[in-house]
Amino acid sequence: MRLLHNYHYAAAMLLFCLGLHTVIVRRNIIKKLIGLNIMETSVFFFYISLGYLEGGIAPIRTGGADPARMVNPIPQALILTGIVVAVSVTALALSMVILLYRQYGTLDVDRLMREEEPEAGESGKEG
Amino acid sequence: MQESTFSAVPLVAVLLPWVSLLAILAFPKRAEKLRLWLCFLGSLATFGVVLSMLPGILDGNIYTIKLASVVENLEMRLTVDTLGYYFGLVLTFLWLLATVYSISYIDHKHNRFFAFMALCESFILGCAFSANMFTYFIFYEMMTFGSYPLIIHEETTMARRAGYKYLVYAIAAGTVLFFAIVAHYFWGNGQLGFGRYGVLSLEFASRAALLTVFFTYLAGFGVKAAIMPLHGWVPDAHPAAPSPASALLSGVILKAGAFGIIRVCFNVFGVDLMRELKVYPVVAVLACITIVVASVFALTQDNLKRRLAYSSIGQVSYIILGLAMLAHDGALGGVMHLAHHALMKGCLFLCAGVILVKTGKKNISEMAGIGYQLPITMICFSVCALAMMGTPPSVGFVTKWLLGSGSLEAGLPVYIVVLLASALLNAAYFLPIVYIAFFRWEGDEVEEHGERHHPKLVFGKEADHELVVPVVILAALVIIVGIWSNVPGFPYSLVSKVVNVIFP
Amino acid sequence: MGAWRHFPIFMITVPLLGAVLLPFLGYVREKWVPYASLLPLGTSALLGVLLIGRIPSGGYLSYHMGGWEPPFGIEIRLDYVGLFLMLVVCGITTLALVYSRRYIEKEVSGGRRTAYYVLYLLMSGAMLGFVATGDIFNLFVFMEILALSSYALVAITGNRNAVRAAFKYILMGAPSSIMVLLAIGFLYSVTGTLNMVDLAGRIAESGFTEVLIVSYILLVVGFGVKAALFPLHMWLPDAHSIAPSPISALLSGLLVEVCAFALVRITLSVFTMRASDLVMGTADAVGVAAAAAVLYGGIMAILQKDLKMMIAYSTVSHIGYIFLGLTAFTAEGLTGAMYHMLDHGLAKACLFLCAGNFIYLKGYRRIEDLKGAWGQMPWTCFAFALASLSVIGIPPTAGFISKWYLILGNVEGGKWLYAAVLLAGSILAAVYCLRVIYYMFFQAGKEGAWEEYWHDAPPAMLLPVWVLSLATLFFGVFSFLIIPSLLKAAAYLL
Amino acid sequence: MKKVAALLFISALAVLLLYVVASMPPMGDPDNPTATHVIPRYLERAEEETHTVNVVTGVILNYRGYDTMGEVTVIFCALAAVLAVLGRERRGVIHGFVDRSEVPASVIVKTMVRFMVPFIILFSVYTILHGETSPGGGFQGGAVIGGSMIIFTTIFGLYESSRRIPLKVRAPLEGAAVMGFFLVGSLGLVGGGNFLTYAWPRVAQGLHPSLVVWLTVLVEVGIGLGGAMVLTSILFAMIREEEEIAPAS
Repeated sequence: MRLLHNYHYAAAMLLFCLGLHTVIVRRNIIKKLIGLNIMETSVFFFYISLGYLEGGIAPIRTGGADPARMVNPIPQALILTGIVVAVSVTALALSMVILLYRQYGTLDVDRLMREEEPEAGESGKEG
Repeated sequence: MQESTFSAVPLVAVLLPWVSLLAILAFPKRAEKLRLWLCFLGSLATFGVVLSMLPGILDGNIYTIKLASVVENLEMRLTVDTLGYYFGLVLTFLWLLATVYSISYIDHKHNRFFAFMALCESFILGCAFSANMFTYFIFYEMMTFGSYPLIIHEETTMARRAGYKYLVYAIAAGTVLFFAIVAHYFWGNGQLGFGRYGVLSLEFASRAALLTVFFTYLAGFGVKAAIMPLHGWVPDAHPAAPSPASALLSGVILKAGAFGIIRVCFNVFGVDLMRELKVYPVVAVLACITIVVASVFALTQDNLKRRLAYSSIGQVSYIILGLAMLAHDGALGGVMHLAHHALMKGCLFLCAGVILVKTGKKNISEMAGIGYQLPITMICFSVCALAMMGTPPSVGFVTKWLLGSGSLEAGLPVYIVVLLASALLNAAYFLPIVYIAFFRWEGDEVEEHGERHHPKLVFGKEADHELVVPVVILAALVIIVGIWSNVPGFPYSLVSKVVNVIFP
Repeated sequence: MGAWRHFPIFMITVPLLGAVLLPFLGYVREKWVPYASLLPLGTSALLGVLLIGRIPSGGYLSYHMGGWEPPFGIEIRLDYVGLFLMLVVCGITTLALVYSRRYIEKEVSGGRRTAYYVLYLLMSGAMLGFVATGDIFNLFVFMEILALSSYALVAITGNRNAVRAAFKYILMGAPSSIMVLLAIGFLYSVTGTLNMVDLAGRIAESGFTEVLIVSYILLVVGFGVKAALFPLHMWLPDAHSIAPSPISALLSGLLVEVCAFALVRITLSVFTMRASDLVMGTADAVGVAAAAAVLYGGIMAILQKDLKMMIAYSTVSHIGYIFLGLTAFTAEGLTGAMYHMLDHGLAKACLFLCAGNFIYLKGYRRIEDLKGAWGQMPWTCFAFALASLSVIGIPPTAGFISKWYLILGNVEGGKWLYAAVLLAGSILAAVYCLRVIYYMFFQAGKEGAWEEYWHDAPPAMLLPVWVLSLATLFFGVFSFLIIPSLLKAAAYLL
Repeated sequence: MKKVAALLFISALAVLLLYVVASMPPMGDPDNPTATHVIPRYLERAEEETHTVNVVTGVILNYRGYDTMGEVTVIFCALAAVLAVLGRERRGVIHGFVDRSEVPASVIVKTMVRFMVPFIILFSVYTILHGETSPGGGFQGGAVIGGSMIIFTTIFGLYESSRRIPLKVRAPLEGAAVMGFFLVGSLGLVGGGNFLTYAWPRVAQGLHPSLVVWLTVLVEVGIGLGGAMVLTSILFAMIREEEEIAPAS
């Protein structure tokens, strides 16, 4: 059973779906962001698992470590970037949440989106 | 025919109308008369330049200039061959007269009207001088949009509605046409140019494919040429537009569609392929239906310009019918009718304009006795009306004669019946106008000094010279061209060269 | 090999560096920021222009970052098409930046103005990097810079509708980025490489068909959201209509295009060899979605009352055009798609900037308010009309040329239905564009809605508008400058 | 209804993804494409080519340095984006932090934090500087500094922490990472290589290994400082309240 052998990947995929589900279904925008982060984390997990090597060691060349036994450093390097991106998006999204809460007084996405727009001509002028 | 020679003259001709535009842009607010006469000069210069090519064209020269080439087969090129030159000459001449006429006729928003007049002239001249379908389509579409402001110039509700209808028809037609050209390009092995005997052949494409191309072309151009199920915009647009614009619509813009069909039949498909595909009966039937039905519709109209518009629908189909005969005389008659009809219908619409300006009357039933108020105009009107019926000696007669001869040549005398029916119907809707204008003045009796009498024949109450002179010129030409058609530059001298090549 | 070899990397990094340095200027002389921000973009544009002719239409320029040869290091791989798009990006961003100064002064409050220019430069640089890169992970990185800066730029006015639209955009954009990341992970897991050329070779040999298909689907969905392909377009109309107009111009005119381009590249140069059995099924679905987009976008645009909303829906429709050109899988179709990116970019940017002029001067957003606009703002109105003609595809504008090739490409690919859809799309475009033009030119405005005398936008706002609208005309008439090379390059890509 | 549809969609996606997982190469197998294609060269030659012992750092800063440059741009972009949305404190005006918690931080917590923060920062400096020989690097170090600032700010408030890292210190350093990359990258050009080349081909035999290491460390420091400052600024922007409090004089 390849699926059972690849249980890391399977777990990552399930986590991914869980995250997506949270993003889609939850109405609280903070929870949506949490879902987003779950999705991101699942992908990080997936990447790191990709680099795994049976009985591998850290890819640091000290004391004559055998390169053939080292785990793959590329996914680690990539996912560092991924994490930074995730943090950045989360920071931006959170700051928007702060602003939205100040302006609408709610975190419920349905109420947010249903909120009547002010007169169309006005919207460009504020700020 | 000789090889084509490079010449910048076609480009100059196409660009000259822009002089008018520049004049308008230069003094948008000041020096109104000067500005308008500059527009006239631009139009005159265009006509002059086109005329200057006449000797060369009669010698069989072909002038060509490449504007741009997208890829090898897809280029924008202006080429003046005899057929294109013929159309170009007709349109610049009519445009010249319409411009003169407009100077006095248009009473508001001169700038917009003259600017778009000039633009349209440039674009249609581009159509006439196009070397291939690609170029033709480009100018054709620009012309479509350029003529919109002319139609809605009055800005009445009726004009807006007519303009809207025009746009709907034109855009749909443009789309179909676009498709036709892509299909042509695809199945024609990338040959979009106008060949002397056609460029498409069954070698590269199946019968069904070529039929598709043909009928999409027909539908695309048919809207402008007002072939019957596609004519809907014409009767609305003509009455709504100012008279000089109606004259141009009828005399030139409808002809751009017809000219497109001529190009498709002669230079894209070629006569042999048309015979092989057996499409001509369909076209002929459509044309016949249009001729008869449009004339019947014309009978029922009371609005003069609307009646003239229906008349135009029928008359343009003469051209199509002539082509569909696939016979020497038929083609000759059809193509010559392009000019003939432009002269006649141009004159008629300008007359209608004079009537509108002087008396404010639009409907025929109100026009009793108008022949006495506007004698010169109405005499010209009558001349053209008679010509429309095919009375000799006039251009209308030449057309009818040639078409009749062509139908005999094609072995289908049934066309003669159609032509005769059309002539009768023409008589039925034109003669009443003449009759009302000159012989029925009950409605307009005035009471003076205790007795009733009719307005006297008073000369000198005619409209401005700018209005009358074009009318008179056109009416005179209706006769002159009808009698001496072989004078260099007149239709026969040009068209016969083309047709003699195609039908040796 | 001369110094020009290094130009692409500087085209990308100079705007990014400029963005980093701009705040310093912001502290010292805030007034100079709008002018100074032109410098990096101008430099990029100049370098791009200098590159013209260096890249043969069948070849490419490969630049090895850090000197590491491709599968090991990151490669900038710039072919003719890529350079073409980079130039479009440079041109439009520069023009919209010129436009920005006056508009932003009015729309964005003081403290945020410097941030606006910083983000603007980041976005421009990211687009350039995004187009040029030859490494699929690097593509992701630049996509994220692009996405982040565009989220923030949509919200920059800080009013509640804007923030809400931006948040909606994030809620769709961020999961789509993650999908792309996941897809890259899948690709990496079965090929062990991230370089696009290397990937193409490895994919051709790889046996893991299921993984490849799913990663392709994920990529299509991921980039489809960013490019606003039909069922995934929900964020677009709000974001594009509420953002400040120069930003709308960039979003509509460039961002969706470069994302579509990324998908084009992934389809054609990553999944190349096995296009027939791997990609076709998905590509067919994309074709259907694109056809639906053309019609849906067009119809929705007709129904809109808000001018910018209408233009935004028109973008949805035109993205469909681009994808239909791609899914034809013919050189002509691809050429049409590429050329459409150019002319749609120019025309849409122009339309949005024109809409911005109306908002700037009169605060009018609704189409009805534009009745009689011609009397006061003739220059804006004329530019709008010209750009609309390109959107419709009337000759001789560039829109006509691209439509020509799109339809020809679909006809050659035997996709007659799509050709018909494209034609229908242009009819729809005619309806929604001509309505606005009709209002502007041929209807009388309400009493007091417009000044009696000409009072058009300031020159700095008219100049970009006119340059853009004349460019649509220019590239229509002089399409021969580009089309043959594009055709060759497209044939090479296929 | 919507929830059911979402659930169905997610389940379908899950099945699809699990199906893919089942057909993926087995995890941890040394014959996987991931373990055989590009990797061997990195693992075997990273030390001599990049002069970093930690291969991950070698990949991040050298082989795939361009990605990392994009990455630091992402952080900078995030900062610009957050500031664009929330706005930044004006120069010379320090913004008050209104402590809303019910229980004020006790003396023990305050003392502990005051005691710990220098050590945390010391540790982060170590992480940054040792990135090329052991696990760690600029990002990690920067994040740790950012974390220490979060702790400090939650306990002492914005006023205290923004006095310790005032705007005029933060602002120039926020772009340090991008500038560091650009600097090193351009130096590579001067040295005759491509952008981001550490070993300069134009100099005979390339640069001395220790110089390469110094360049690497320079970039790491840039990343660390830049990252730390960006995180701090984002934090300050987020917790800043609307009301502005004049500095206590």
